[in-house]
Amino acid sequence: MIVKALYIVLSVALVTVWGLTLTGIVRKIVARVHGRIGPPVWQPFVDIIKNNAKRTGISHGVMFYLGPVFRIAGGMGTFLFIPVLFGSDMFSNFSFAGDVFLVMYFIFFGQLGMALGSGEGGHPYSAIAVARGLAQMSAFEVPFALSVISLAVQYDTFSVSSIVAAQQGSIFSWTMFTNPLATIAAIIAMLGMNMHSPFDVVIAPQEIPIGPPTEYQGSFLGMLHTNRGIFNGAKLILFMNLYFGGATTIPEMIVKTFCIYMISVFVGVSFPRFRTDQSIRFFLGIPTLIGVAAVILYWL
Amino acid sequence: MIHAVTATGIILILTGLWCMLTRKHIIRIIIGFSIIDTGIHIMIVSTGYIRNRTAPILDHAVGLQGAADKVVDPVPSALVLTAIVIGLAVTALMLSYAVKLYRRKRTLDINNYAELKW
Amino acid sequence: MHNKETLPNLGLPEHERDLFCDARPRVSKPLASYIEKFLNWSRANSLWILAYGTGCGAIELRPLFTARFDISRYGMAPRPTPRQASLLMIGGYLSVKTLKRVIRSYEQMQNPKFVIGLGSCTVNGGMYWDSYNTINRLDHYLPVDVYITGCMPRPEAIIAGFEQLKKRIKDGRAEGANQYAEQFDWYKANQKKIITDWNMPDYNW
Amino acid sequence: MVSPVYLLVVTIAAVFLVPLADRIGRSYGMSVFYAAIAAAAGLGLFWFLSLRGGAPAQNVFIAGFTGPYAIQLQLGIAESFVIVLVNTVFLLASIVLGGALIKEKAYALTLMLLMLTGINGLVLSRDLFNMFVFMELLSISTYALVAMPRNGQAFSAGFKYMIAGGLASTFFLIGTAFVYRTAGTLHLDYLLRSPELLHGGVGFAALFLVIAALLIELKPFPANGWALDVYQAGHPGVVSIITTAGTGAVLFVLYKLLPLMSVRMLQVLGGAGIVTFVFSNLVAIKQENPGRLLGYSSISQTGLVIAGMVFLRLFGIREIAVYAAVAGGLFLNHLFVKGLMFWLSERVGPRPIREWGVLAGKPLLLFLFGLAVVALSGLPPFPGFWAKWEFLKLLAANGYYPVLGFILAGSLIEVFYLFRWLGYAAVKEDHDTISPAPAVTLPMVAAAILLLAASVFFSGSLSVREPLLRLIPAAGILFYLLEPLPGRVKTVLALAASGSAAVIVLPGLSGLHLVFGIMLLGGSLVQMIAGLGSGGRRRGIYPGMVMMVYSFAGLLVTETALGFFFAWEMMTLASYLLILRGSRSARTPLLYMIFSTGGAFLILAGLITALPAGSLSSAGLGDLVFSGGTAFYLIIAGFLVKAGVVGVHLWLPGFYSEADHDVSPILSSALSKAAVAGLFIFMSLANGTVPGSDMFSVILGWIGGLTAFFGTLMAIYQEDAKRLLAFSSMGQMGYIILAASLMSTIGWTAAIYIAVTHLLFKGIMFLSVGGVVSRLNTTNMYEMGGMIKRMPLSFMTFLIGLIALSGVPPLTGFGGKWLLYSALVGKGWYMLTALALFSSAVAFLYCYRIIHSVFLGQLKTGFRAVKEASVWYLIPQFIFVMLIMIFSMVPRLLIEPISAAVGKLAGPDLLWQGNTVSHALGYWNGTTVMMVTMGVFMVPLVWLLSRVRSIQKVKQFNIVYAAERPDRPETTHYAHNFFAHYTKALGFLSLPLVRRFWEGAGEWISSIAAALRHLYSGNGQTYALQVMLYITVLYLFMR
Repeated sequence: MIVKALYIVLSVALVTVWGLTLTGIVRKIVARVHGRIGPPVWQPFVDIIKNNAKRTGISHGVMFYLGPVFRIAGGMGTFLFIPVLFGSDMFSNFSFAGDVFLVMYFIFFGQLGMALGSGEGGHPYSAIAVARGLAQMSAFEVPFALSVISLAVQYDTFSVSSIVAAQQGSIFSWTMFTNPLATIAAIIAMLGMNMHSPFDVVIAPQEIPIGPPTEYQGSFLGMLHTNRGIFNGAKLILFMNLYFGGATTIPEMIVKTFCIYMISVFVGVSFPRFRTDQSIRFFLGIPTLIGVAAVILYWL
Repeated sequence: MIHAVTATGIILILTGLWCMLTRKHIIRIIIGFSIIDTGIHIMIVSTGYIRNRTAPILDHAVGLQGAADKVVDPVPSALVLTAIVIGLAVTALMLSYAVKLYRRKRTLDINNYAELKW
Repeated sequence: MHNKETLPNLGLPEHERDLFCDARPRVSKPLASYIEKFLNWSRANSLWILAYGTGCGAIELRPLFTARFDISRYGMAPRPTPRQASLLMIGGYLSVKTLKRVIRSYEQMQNPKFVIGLGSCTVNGGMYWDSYNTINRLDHYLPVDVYITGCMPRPEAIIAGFEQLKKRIKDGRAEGANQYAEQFDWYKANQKKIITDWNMPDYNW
Repeated sequence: MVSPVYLLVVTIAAVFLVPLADRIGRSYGMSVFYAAIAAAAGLGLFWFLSLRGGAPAQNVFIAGFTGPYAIQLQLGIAESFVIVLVNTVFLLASIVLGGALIKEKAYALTLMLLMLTGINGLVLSRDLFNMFVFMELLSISTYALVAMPRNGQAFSAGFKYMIAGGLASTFFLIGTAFVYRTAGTLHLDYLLRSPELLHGGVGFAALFLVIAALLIELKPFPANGWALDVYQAGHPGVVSIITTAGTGAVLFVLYKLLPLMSVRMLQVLGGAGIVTFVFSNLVAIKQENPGRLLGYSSISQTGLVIAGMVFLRLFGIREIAVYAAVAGGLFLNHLFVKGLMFWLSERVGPRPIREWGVLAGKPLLLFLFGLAVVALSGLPPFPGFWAKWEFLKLLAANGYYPVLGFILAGSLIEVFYLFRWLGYAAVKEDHDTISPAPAVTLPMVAAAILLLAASVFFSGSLSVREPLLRLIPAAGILFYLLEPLPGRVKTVLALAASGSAAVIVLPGLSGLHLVFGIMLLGGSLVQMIAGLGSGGRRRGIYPGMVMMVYSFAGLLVTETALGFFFAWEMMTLASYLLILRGSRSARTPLLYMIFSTGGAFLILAGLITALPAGSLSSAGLGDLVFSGGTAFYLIIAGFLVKAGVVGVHLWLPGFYSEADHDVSPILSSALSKAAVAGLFIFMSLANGTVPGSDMFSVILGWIGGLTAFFGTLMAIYQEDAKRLLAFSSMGQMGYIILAASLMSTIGWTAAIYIAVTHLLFKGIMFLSVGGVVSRLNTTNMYEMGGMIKRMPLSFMTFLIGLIALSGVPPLTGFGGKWLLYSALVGKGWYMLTALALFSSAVAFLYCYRIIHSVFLGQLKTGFRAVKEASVWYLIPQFIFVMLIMIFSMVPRLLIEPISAAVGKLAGPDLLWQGNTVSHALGYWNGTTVMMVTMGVFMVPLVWLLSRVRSIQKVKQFNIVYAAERPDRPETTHYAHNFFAHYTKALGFLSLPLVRRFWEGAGEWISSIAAALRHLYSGNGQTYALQVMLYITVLYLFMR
């Protein structure tokens, strides 16, 4: 029991550090693409410390107060139901508590809490951003769901660990190669999930300042930034497990998640922003068809 | 002879019907109805007629003995008597309706009494 | 304690007073010195800017984010909401109208918060000093940490100003927020002298 | 026993006595008049009782001859039955007419008495010519009485009536003459002994003319325009006699002649009855005048009675009891109801039906009117219901399915216009009043009581075994009588009544029945507590409410098909009453009634088709035969209509949202489960016996999936909080149906699991929103906002409900989703899985929309002082919240009993390992998930709490607003047209195509009706022509 608790702390610490570092790295890379020097890699950590070091704060009410708590609980929870390393007892987390559907739905836990918290803030932009985010989410959920269904058909299981187990052996037994259509659909969905350009209308800073967290500051914001590390890490690990053969060692995990994240970053720096209705139609178009094709292919 | 009477009855009925269905004047419609009535009466009487027999009235000419062999079937005659009475009542009622209608609108054209419809 | 005191919010009509918080700003004492030193380091290296760019000085802020000057290497970044920003940049002259917005934005930032006045106009009104509508001296209304003079100051000068500010922060001298809270009544009186149609609460939380 | 002759003697003697007595004084004349009618009714009752007691039938020969030459009167059980009914209604109608008669001369009284003599004579006499005489007596007195209002309309109507009636008597007389000519006798008994006498050419023509004349007297469609004018123009009292007693007598004559008719004749006659029934109802749709509308309805009912007895004869049935059950039941129903309604129209006066809102302020009259409408529509517990069931059952047993279909279609139209009328009366408040008139009200009450007594009688004779079923209407009436009590007292009484029903019923149930019993009864019971939160009288809620709860109990307890259908119809009726009480418009209750009745008719058709051959009324549900398939599909289709699947969901949003705020939760959470219960009961009954069930599964699955999707999609566009929740219920019903269609262990477990959790969270959400709405008096979400500040407890419960609804772990909702997806993928329905996933993602949109618009965001200026919702609204919510938390902590407590109740079906079972539930594909440990969630929630919370001292609580306008201050809360709250971008992207999916379709269908039917009624040109001559043509066509068909 205590050992497990220790493992969990270790595991969460790992993903937090790696997630935030990854953000730092990406910022650096983006800066270099722009021809800038960019912030130091550890900048996300400094930001978090700075935010928590604010001496005052404001709160609009209980739900506003709890919003970031929900958010980070959602991030940590999502992470804790995903096995991080294949075959590692230390990093298996609580993956025995549920399968891929649990993870898919737990993702919503934090988003819902955040949406509620920012809603109590009373700022119209928060609500507008949430409306955009939810609409976009409902759309990219379709190709992702189809892709997961295709995997369930392919591997005959919903269990993330079993899906990882089935991809062991050679690089060619990764889902990426055995079920490329599902992988493509999921990756496109991931672009939406990560809210990078072209799907960043939710937090469009010039239009609806920063979106849902408009009213958040200080420790609240610090918590949200911490979560960004955890949650990003969790999502990347999930994708790694489902499509890229999982990982058996921490370096392997780091390399793979980095590569996966880079897809999102590349697309992000290359494309301008979609309007909400455009992204809805986009996700329900070609990506959905790819997802359907992936399901049908394994169905037949 | 019987057939002729029956035929007369039927012709009267048809005439009456034609009159009822084509004339617009209420009084004529009532007359048409009367004609039908008469036709029916004639027809009914004809159905009870037996050749060479007399009317089913038990008077001196017939006598009580063997009356059944001398008179025509009495039932239709009885029916006709009743029917005539009823026909009279109906005709009278119709005419009084006609009077009432005329007093209201000063017209007896049936087309003018179609305010209730659909 | 004067923290518990409430502000009268006389500028608001009766029925609107309940819509705004009426607490006074508070002085938040720094923590023990070694912790505060570390925290001040983080504050200095993560300056998030709320740029108030209605003056002509704003034009000189844009280059800061470009490859040539790139202030992101100092951990600085623009922030669209005052709630999350720690540095308010006043981009030039202020009129009666814009002063009101600046005050509101400043008060909505959280302690510790810093103000940089950009250009001569914030110092003494600059070339508009005798206009009926211009504010001549910013630090009568807000506690200014650093003035960057010039008309306009070049981006290099602005970066120098940032360095100055960081130094002040690290030295623990950038306590403008506490100063504002301590001398709140003085600042408020000055502000209200200029802004006659005061329709905000006395302190915009 | 008194000789039947006295029946005629009494009235004829009175004909002479009345003018004499009238000379002495008006009141003496009236006294003699009423005494004679009462004596006639009394005689009828006396005979009926003694004949039922086993006395032999009476035959009386007048004028000293024996048959066939004498005038013979026969009084058997059938005659006495008709006599007692007809005379009673005549008596009641004369009381209604009292006010009008007292102003007339004594002739009017004698005319009335002559009319009664004619009626009684028609019933009693056994030979054709006497029938003619009595018919003429009846007709002539009627012709004269029609003119009683003494206005132009009455005169012209009377004249048209005379033309048509004269033609009818003409044909009757000709026919009689030819019968005599061919058969040599007019006596029925002799004719019946050798019916072949009439089978030759002339004989046939003779019989045809007699029957055609009778049919014309019964006003068949379309040769009945004259009758409608009479109904519209005559005094309602007189008209009520024509349509009840007069028609009854003629119908009885037809009944006496039935054995003479050939099969062909019977078929055509039955067809004519059905045509009359369907088309008269159809034409009635466009009618605004109450008298004429009642006329159409009377005519249609007459057509149904004709069809009833003719088809019975056609099926070779000879037992009088069956005729009494079918034709007698239909006729009795028609008799009292139509009497009641005509008298009521006298009471309301010359107002078009749209202005019948004057009744809304008169509980007794409204009750009587409601009773009449319900009885006339063939709903239980009235005789019409039992009679229709028997009739339709016989039709099905003999393979007359098209006839069955026509009758159901006609009945549906009937339900439409009757309930539309009831809606006008109940919902539209009118400031006019109507003066009290006990002379009219008392006969109506008497008719209602007699109708109810007859209902008891009929329900008993049809052997409903379960005594509980009888309690359903009884409870409704009891609570109607308790209406004057204060609302809270009634709530407590209703809770006690429903609670005792639950206590009695639940222990006797097992398996699925028990699960649904707990859901329906327990769910309603808990939510009824909210009723204590509203003050005032709360008129009209509790009769419906208690009846509904008892119907739930009845549905689950009953073991017979009839009992099930009875309880189902009672449930429909009860819920209709509830929505009628709460709704703002007449449209919603009407839509609900139409669709519910349509669904119920599908179930009815299915049930009677599935009845085993030669079964009794008490055929058990277990005896039903589903091997044909059709019956099963019909029943399922019926339940789907009731569940509100996409395509037939038109009634749903209004129904779930417009009732009172403490009633809507019950309708939406509990009542909706009744359809699910029905679905499951019949699917388990038929499991494995229905051919082609794979295809059926797939179709049902897609229906469910699309319902889930479209329900959810429409929910996100709603501006009205309760409508949003209503559409959300539609979506959830879609999931349930989808899961049920899987026909596997996990699928059914999922379906019932979702049903249970939906009951819980939708109860919470509706109650919470109900509490808010009851404080704010608006349901528009954009007018709300910031309620979390004023109603924190309501917000808390709502939030729990919302998390459970959205399916986010760790609350119960996730279990439902997990089971559903597991079952779907296990079955190989991948596209449906994706559709369900998409729907549940879209569900987040409306979830957020409602909680934000109502509880979060800006508090509006006008609502700054509202209080937390009533504690009585909160108690049931907290009970449900506790259940949700328990089931979330230990899902096993919920899943295991459900899967035990579901039993073994196709597909893999669920396996348990501690708190981990698993199947072939996946696994889930709800308890661990809950623990982990709480753990990860606590850590950041503790950190934030440590910083709480530095945080200033601010007010709603302390927001970043582009450096400005917000102007007003109304302009700052983002709530209206929340998902504009979704409309832009996917708006084409939510075009109101279904509504357009149904409105188009309605428009078409209405146009047909409008076109058809132009047949009734108003010209007496045209009517005569129609009569002639009708007879000609009838002849061509019968030949």
